Amino acid sequence: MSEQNLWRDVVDGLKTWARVNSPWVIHFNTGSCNGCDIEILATLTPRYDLERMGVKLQGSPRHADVLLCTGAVTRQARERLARIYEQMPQPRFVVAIGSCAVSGGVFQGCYNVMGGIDQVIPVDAFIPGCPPRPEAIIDGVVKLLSSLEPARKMAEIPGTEGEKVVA
Amino acid sequence: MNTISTLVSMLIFPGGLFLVLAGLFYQWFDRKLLAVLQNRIGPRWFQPLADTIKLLAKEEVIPNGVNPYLFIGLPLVALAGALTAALYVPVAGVAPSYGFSGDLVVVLYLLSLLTLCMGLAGANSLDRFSLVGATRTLTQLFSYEAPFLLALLGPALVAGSWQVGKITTYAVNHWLILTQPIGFIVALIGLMGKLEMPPFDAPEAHTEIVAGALTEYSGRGLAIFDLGRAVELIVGLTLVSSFYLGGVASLPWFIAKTLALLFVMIGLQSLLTRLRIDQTIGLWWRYGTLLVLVQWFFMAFA
Amino acid sequence: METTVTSKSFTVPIGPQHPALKEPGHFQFTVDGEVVTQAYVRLGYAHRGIEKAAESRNWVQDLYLLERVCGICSHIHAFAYCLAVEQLAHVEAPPRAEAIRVLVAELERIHSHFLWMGVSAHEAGFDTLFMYSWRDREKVMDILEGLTGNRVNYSANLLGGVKFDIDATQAKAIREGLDFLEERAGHYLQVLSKDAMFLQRTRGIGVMTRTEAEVLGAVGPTARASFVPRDMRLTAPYSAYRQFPVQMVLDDRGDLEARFEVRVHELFESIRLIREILNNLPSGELSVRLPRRIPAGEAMVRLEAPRGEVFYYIKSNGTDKPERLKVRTPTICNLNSVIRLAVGHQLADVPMILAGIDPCFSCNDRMVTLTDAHNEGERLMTWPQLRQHGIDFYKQVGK
Amino acid sequence: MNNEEILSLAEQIVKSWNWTTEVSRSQPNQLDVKVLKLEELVPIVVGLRVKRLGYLSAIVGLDLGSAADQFEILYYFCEKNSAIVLRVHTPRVNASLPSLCEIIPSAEVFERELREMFGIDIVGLKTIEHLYLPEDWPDGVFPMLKDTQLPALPVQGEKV
Repeated sequence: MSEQNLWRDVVDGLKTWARVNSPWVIHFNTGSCNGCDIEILATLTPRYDLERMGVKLQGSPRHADVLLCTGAVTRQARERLARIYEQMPQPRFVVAIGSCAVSGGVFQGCYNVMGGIDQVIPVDAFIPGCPPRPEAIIDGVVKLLSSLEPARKMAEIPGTEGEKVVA
Repeated sequence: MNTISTLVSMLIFPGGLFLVLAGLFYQWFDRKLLAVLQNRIGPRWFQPLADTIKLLAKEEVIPNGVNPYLFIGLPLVALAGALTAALYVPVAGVAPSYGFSGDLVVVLYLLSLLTLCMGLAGANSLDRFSLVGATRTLTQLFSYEAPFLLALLGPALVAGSWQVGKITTYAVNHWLILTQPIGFIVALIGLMGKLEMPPFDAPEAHTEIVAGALTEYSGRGLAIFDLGRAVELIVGLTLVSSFYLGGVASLPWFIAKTLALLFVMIGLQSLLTRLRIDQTIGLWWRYGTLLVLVQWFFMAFA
Repeated sequence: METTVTSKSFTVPIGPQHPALKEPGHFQFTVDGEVVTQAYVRLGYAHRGIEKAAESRNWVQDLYLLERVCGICSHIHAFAYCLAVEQLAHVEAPPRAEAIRVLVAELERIHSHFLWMGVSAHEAGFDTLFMYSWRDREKVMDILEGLTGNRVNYSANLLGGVKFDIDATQAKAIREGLDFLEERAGHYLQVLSKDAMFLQRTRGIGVMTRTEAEVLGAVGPTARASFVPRDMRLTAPYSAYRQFPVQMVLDDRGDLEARFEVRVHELFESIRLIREILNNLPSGELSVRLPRRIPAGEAMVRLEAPRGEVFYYIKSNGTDKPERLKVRTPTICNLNSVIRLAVGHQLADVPMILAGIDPCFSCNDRMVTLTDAHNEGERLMTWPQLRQHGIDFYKQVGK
Repeated sequence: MNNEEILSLAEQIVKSWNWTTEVSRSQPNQLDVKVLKLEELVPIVVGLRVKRLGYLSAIVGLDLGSAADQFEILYYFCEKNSAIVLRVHTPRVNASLPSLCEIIPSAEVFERELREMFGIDIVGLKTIEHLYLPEDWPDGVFPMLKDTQLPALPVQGEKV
């Protein structure tokens, strides 16, 4: 019985290690003003370079683990956001980037805006800011990844409180 | 006794495991150097390994409107094709484990089997992007295949045999890059076409057709396809460097020469814009084949 | 919305998402054989109803709303809004504030042109240029952050003036940054005009003659690349552009290469203008108080955004909320003109033409519906398939 | 030519044909032309285009409220630093306007937005699909009207 757990622990440990170290990312703009989008792109360029964390920008939802959403969901984009989320294979995560994605931001209450990504799909990490700095985005992604670690390690990771990861 | 040694050589040393790990290492080297050339920091050394393990641990989504057997089978055939091609090629400085006269053509056929599988994988699904990716992969396959084969036949003619083993032994003592420079250039660019490196990466143009033929693949299928491509990278590099760069006598020589060749390719990769698919075809059929024939002309009369 | 396959036409709806900075849009072309005969554009993925929202917010809240119309040229929208409101309230911002506003507007133009150069290189597949130009763009972002405290949406404006001042150290930092940027812009001009691989994608494609540009209502660098002298900073100078005139960058070739080069030359022009403003920055206080209730009336203002002329119309009824606020962004004009330009063009050239006008949102899925004029069959193609179609076409022609 | 010449030329065009218009200079370099008869809008625009005076910069729709029961549509023709504004009034109930698409191709997008936001029927507009509003937008609801009640947002659980 015990070495069977050991074997499962090793495999789980390996799986989590791999998931933490190679989070493939896909970006979807649900009606944002492009401010957050260019900051996401800035994290991939030489100065911030998320590739050193293993983050790679993927085109197809099938290849991606983390869905970076920006913008307060417009009615037109609502259905497509839901469909993209369904196309992504499991262990998938959603990161809402920017005040619009977190709560609708300045456009709260407009007639064509749903206000916030969590109105449409469940969200794992919120990164507030208008737009959040590339450092904040990186911090959010890293905290999201470290929240994958088994629960007991969670306590040591500074700054993560409770279930929702807030960068 | 020798069954165990052949098993070990087949599975562990110059065979499967070494090839896969070396392929992953070369992929890391490729991504890292490209990043450094774009003065980024680039991925950590274990990145391709982590990517592969993560993909193997992901859920496998089989979309509807797709023939499931083909969907699961194609990546396996692709990886198998690449691995068997490695049997005939002097990987890691060790003489090729099998060889018969005319196995150069078999190696090239097995390598294009991988590209064929990717084309089929793309055509197998209803997703627009994979269909376009499939047509592009196959169009590009037909365009670089002929000049690449001709460029590799140059050394074969000089060495007087079509067996990879004999050609490499011949090539060890005379550096064919000096006597056949044009042939070397066409072979190098042909290899970049075969590996779909940037100037020729129209089949999986990141910004246009999302992920080309493999848009629908996730989890295991994608991981196996990537492994196949990693092995193809190793086999292609050893083939060109053993023919033109004076053979691969021993492991350190093998690593030095293949990395040098990879370095040149990465340099080219970071300099050139992606060619539209019709431009690549024009480039190959107009200039590639012509150059090789000129090379042969010199070889025949010089 | 599942996949329907019929003999004549097949419609596959594909979710609009894209790895790089893109926003969804939808183009519709009617094709007769190979020549585009009819075209129209469908937007709406990013329509947030800003004009309606503006009517339910007071004047100061509207300033923050309008800074978020577009993330890349947020300063121009705030600048235009402030000018229109000041015109309504018959108030003039102090000269120092206007000079600082123009300075930040020119910095934003540099930022926007570097960003566009990277994105269009990335679209053409030239990733190294994308990485390099975005690395240099960080220098402009540092300057803007040093000045205003935020890299994007820097909200420098205040109704009646500016929020911050430029002291000696900041001026020195700006000057150093500009020298670096000028040298880099020179390098990129070389790349865009000499690199054979890049020219294959831009030279002689999407030629728009001057009359076409005027009739189709093109604005900004797209128009100036076809020799249409429309630059709001010169033809209708506003705020500090009256004291610091700008030379207009014109090009008569009208093709994609010309549009690229006009933008890079504008970089030099902006750098020169910023230095000139820094050298003789007028003194004086930074802002003027505006009444809470703006007197009734209407105001119209036209400014030069990085992509062209932005048009603001505000009508107030004396209360503390605007009665009507109309924003017409430059991209809709450029898109409009490019759509018309596509008519009569080969279908194979359409992808690059659209990338050339630097749309504020460059449509990514660019789903293209082809309705065949003859047999009324409708083919829905995606962007990549359109590109593939162009390729097959060129193969037959044997070009 | 400077502003004064542009505006006086425009005024001269508008006056040369005996169109029923009221011309005024409400702003420093702006000429307001109040077009009283709807069918005279297109000829005036043709007159301006023939003289190549100003390009159509924007079309602004104003809802003057249910009391006045009027829409006011402003056509901004801008040349250098001056603007020629054609003002047209139409009743709020089944309002209709002639389309300028034939004369000015780029007017189509502005008119589609006008039609979509105010519900004004533009006669001669070829494409009538929504430009900005989503496909699932209820017909007959025009957001920019002062007294419109906006449709409720789809609830999260509602299947797409």
